[in-house]
Amino acid sequence: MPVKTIFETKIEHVSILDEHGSFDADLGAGLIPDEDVVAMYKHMMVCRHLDEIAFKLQRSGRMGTYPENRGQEVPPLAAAYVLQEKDWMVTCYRENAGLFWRGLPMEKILLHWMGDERGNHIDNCNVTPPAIAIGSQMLHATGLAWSSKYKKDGAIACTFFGDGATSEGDFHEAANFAANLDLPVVFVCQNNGWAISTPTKLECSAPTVAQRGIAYGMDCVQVDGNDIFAMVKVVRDAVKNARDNNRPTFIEALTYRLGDHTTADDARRYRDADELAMWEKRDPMIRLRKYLEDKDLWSSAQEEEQLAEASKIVTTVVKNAEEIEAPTSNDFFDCMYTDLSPQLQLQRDTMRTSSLGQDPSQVTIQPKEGAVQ
Amino acid sequence: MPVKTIFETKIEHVSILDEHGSFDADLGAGLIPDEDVVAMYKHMMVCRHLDEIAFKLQRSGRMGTYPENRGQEVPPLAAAYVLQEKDWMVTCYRENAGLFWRGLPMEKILLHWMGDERGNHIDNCNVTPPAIAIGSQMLHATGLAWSSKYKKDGAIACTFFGDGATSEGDFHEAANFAANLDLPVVFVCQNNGWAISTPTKLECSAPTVAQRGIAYGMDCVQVDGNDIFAMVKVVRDAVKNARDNNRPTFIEALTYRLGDHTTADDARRYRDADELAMWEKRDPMIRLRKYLEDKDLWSSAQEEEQLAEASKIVTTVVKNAEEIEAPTSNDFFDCMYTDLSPQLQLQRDTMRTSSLGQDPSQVTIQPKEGAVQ
Amino acid sequence: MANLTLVQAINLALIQEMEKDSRVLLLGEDIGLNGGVFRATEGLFQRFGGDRVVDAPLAESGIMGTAIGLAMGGLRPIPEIQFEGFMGPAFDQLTNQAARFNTRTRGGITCPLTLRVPVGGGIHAPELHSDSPEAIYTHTPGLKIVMPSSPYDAKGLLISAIRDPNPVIFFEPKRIYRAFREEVPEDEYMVPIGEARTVCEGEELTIVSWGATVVQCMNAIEKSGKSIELIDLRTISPIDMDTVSKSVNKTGRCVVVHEAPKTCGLGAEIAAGVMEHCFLHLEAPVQRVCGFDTIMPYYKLELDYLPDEQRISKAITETLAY
Amino acid sequence: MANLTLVQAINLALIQEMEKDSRVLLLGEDIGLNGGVFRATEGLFQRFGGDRVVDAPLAESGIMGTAIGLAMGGLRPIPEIQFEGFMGPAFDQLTNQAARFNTRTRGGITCPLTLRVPVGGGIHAPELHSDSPEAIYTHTPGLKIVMPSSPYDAKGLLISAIRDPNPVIFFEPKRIYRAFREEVPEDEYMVPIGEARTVCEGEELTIVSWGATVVQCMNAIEKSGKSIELIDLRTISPIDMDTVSKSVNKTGRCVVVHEAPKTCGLGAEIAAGVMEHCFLHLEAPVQRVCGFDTIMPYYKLELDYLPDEQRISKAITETLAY
Ligand SMILES: Cc1ncc(C[n+]2csc(CCOP(=O)(O)OP(=O)(O)O)c2C)c(N)n1
Ligand SMILES: Cc1ncc(C[n+]2csc(CCOP(=O)(O)OP(=O)(O)O)c2C)c(N)n1
Ligand SMILES: [Mg+2]
Ligand SMILES: [Mg+2]
Repeated sequence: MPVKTIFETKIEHVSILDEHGSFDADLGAGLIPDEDVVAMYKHMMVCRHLDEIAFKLQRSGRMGTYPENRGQEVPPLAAAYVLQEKDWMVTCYRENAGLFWRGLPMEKILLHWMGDERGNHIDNCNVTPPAIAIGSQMLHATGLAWSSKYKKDGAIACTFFGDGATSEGDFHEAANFAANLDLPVVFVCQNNGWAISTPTKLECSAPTVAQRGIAYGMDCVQVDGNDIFAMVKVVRDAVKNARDNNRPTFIEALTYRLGDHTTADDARRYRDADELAMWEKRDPMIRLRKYLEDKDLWSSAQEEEQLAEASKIVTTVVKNAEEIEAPTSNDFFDCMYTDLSPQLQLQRDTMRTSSLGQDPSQVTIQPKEGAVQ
Repeated sequence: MPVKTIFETKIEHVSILDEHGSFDADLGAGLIPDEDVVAMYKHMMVCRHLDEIAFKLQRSGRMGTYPENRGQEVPPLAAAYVLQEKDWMVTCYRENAGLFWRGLPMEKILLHWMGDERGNHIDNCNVTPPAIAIGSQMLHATGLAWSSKYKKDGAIACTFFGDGATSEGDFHEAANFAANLDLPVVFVCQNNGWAISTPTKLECSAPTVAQRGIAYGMDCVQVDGNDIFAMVKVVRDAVKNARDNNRPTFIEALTYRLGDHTTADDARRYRDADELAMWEKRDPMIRLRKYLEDKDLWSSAQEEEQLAEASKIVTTVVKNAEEIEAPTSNDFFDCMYTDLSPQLQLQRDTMRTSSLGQDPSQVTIQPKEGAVQ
Repeated sequence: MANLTLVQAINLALIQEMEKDSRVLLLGEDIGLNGGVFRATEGLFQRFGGDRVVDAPLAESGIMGTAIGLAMGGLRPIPEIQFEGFMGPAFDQLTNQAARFNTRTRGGITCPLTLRVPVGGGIHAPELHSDSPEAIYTHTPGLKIVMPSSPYDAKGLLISAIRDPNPVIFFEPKRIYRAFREEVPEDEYMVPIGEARTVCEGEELTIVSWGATVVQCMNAIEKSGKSIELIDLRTISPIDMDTVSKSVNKTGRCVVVHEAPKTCGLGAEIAAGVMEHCFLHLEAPVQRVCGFDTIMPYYKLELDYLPDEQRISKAITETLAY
Repeated sequence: MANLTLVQAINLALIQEMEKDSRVLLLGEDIGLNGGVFRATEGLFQRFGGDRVVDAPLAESGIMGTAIGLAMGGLRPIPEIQFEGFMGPAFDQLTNQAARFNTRTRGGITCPLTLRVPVGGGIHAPELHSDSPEAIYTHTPGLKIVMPSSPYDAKGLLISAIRDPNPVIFFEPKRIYRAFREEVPEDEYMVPIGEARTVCEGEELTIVSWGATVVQCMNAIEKSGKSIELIDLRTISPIDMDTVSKSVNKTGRCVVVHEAPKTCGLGAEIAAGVMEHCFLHLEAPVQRVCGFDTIMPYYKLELDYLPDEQRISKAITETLAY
């Protein structure tokens, strides 16, 4: 046969709790224990409150540029919920809900955006600091997964990135390494419709972003990223595939950035009000609250109580972040290397780069005998 | 529906004149006029002879490292045959057969590998010099196609690269730009089974390399790259798609590197003799000669005649390449920029970087009055 | 004449060159409807349309590499990289491709493109938004590099860069995008690439700087009460050593000020060059006031890192006292 | 003791460190069955298996970026980039990621990895196989950089690099991979990072060099008949300015020799540093004998480009005569 089909594939979309609150029991029943759903909802409330406060801190000059997470709580939270402690979560900067679930102290994130590297010094929860260079972190996740496979410690890596990030060459290389070397990585693309002002179709004009993964022979799937049930399901499958088979999966989570790109951005310049309004109705918290209330797992009273609790938590977090002692310039010298070279020590101790300033004794050095002078 | 299929696709493989010499008339009849097939066969003979001689030149110390093209004549030749004069052909280093068909003087390629940039000074045939940095050239092709679209000159760009090159981030970015910006590019991957010692499955573990293109929503196809008919057909379709619709296509041409990676390589270290033997039987020239002879378009006498002709041509080419006057160091100064800065001019004229060497008058400069000395 | 900020002067130069030459087109992340994250391309999308002001996918190597192809195709592309910290992914295409085509093809293929990149610290930005990598590209033959320190020079240098048949990096010191205004002629004019500017003349010491730190140098000079000559390089590659060495041969003393780390920074080249050209006139070793040999810290400490008036003043005093 | 070439010494160091520390693994293009294009990893795949000697996909950023992940995961990866000309695609991961994790996380995440890269010209290779980019990485805080000029140093420096908890670039001067042999101890030993080696002592002039050009310098010194001190930096970052300046304070004259282009090369840093530390003892301006400010030409002209004995000799004579 001169023309024969040698490969066929398809992309599926998974949804369980849809934007109208209808719930698919076939897939969804028993997926997440009720108390966990409640716990996640409560957690999302705290995260969202922190997000609002962070925005205000920036606006009042108490913090630098901050990227709002609002609307994108579900994908990272679902992943954090599914992952084991030993696993790695390698994120970009809109995954607060997942990082906090894993135990990252909230003030770390505030400190980061307050221009303080101590926000990135993270103990014991196997997460990495915000990735400022878009696309850079997926390779680290692939390497971390590789290290686990090498050490046979059974851990996997789950990495998060935006739709825009899939345009970077590093995304391609990370996915290709993971697929070709059989590494346990879960790639989660948060397709939130935009990369700053650039719409997703300019980053990926294919019908789905999910099909990026076909290039590597990976399993790939698209999921409603505002649906905690669907998200948990697809991440669970992917994690299993990684842990049991050392195979990566590509997940496209459809979600939306309800705020501006960052506090330095004004999305009204490029984004239709209608689009925003439509997505506001799809807010993951609205449908989840409705679901819980319908099942009598949540009440207005609890909502108020949790709002108060969130406010209390966040107040403490902000206080901790703001009251940390000022960093000193020693910090950026001492942490360049694990050891300090004499040159760097001199710069640190004098806070000068000019040689006369560093070594005033030079002024009195005696010319060598016989020197031309 | 909680799980719905949102995208389906497949990869087809195209073959017309197979390795046993059987010809699919449905697809193949009338595809290429007989005299053109003969002309291409004759051209391949010349190219292959040049390749052999180049190898020998290297072995006898008359040329530097050289990458044999043997066995991979068909894909670039088919493309060059299909392309129009105004189109661009942006290649790697195993596309001699296509470049020569387009009119690139053969001595240019020899000069390049003889360590002489004049081999890269190319007039009037819209081809680029060998791309030494793997993966770098596809972006240039995308940019060239973009320039044509911008200028509305109706030209397209066809770019060639290996299976290994599809691992580079730049490949991804080139394909993604072409797809998202609707640019008339034809991407031809010569999958020759190896990237130096690395087998294709380590570069791309997906069932086909062709499916790389699915990531970008491009048309993609796999083709027998040792089959001139199938190659011409798929390139023709792709060129039409580019020219008429500004849409890129990804073509995976299955072929094989019959020689070592380059003259600096010894493929026996990593490649099975059996594999090589199998592919030697699939040599594109064997089946094409058989096809022509079966159709009475070619005879042993013509074969001999053309061998002699090839030898004559190549002898002249080698002579031209070897007899070119020696380059001078001025060349590498004068061509750094379109203009020559005073600093560079000084370096060029003195062939020194030491300031005393550049300006001996300094030795006699008089100290300024009152200087510390 | 209009009273413009540096970023407005850039915007004006872009408009005028686009009006004049249809081969000029822009590509970059968020430069279209959004007008660029610093608004340098504000209004251009509306004025010239999406074919000439092109929002690119988020891929710096792609931006650089396709710009090379556009230039090969006879156009005059102006790619933008959003912050200097994101030049990393474009490094290979910039240094191994754009910078090499002319010599690689012995003049057969040139790459007339102007890469615009905001550069430097001091704006309280996140990580990788405050670096000063100019020395790396100065060590790369085949590129020209400019960095204006004033609205007037910004317009004139950008026009020169766009018209130059070689690849030019146009670094835009983001700290002074809007720091002050200056009279800028409406008409087009060129500030020649390769010529430094003597900002003020003096007899006792020469300060060499460029970009945002020129402002700090001016302040330090004013406070010093000394007769100090300030040279703004404007062009970073090729360096105008003639102007620098003439000045130092006159003053006998020299301080170089830049934001980038000290080791292998441009200050080293200028110091070495001054020694070569002015050895017998030098009364003190050339002093370098620059970034420390550390990564630029996050913004809480960025002012500790950046050379400031105080550090410049000390170096002036010490060099004069030597 | 065995009489080894430089590449053999590297091979031996890799074997011994892999035997000793199971956290050490290698990744790179064609380093497995093929033993690397220069055979530096010959036999290692057979000896340690495909889990520890890993052929990577053809993607330098991928190699560098996954090596960072491996290091974060507690291993000691040794990535190889096949030629220095292909460091371009890895530039971002190397300079903006590997070099920055320690300071970015204030010591929370280190990147103990050793990047091996063949470097330099003189072997009649194709384009992009003959460059000397060390200054670019020296200008990048957060990396350590070494470059041996002898088999003995190669083994000792590589062992130090592998054991160093920071990211280290180990540049291998390919021109002298097999140029000569030297006695190399069987046992493991470390040559400390950060310490230059005084190859020979002298009173009249100091030559500073590193890598393959050290050999040319030795020849030129021998021919000169003068009393010249030769310093082989060995470590390029941090530079051992102490050893250099002690020597120049003694001799009063200095020549720096390197293959990379002159402008903003390491020679500039050394010249500037010498001026800072030895100003009153300097009897002549520091001279730089190095690559021209052009791209390294294709091999027909590479010997015109590379600093050779003759150019070094001239600089010696002129500096002594000054
Ligand atoms: C390498 C790099 N290029 C450019 C930027 C500037 N930038 C910051 S965020 C962003 C858009 C990211 O879009 P996406 O990946 O979709 O993530 P989102 O912000 O939508 O969550 C850009 C261009 C950057 N941070 N890093
Ligand atoms: C960026 C880069 N990395 C590494 C190399 C070294 N190298 C030269 S050819 C080659 C393999 C190329 O394989 P492929 O793309 O399949 O092309 P083929 O040689 O098989 O035609 C490698 C790794 C290079 N030239 N450029
Ligand atoms: Mg996005
Ligand atoms: Mg191949």
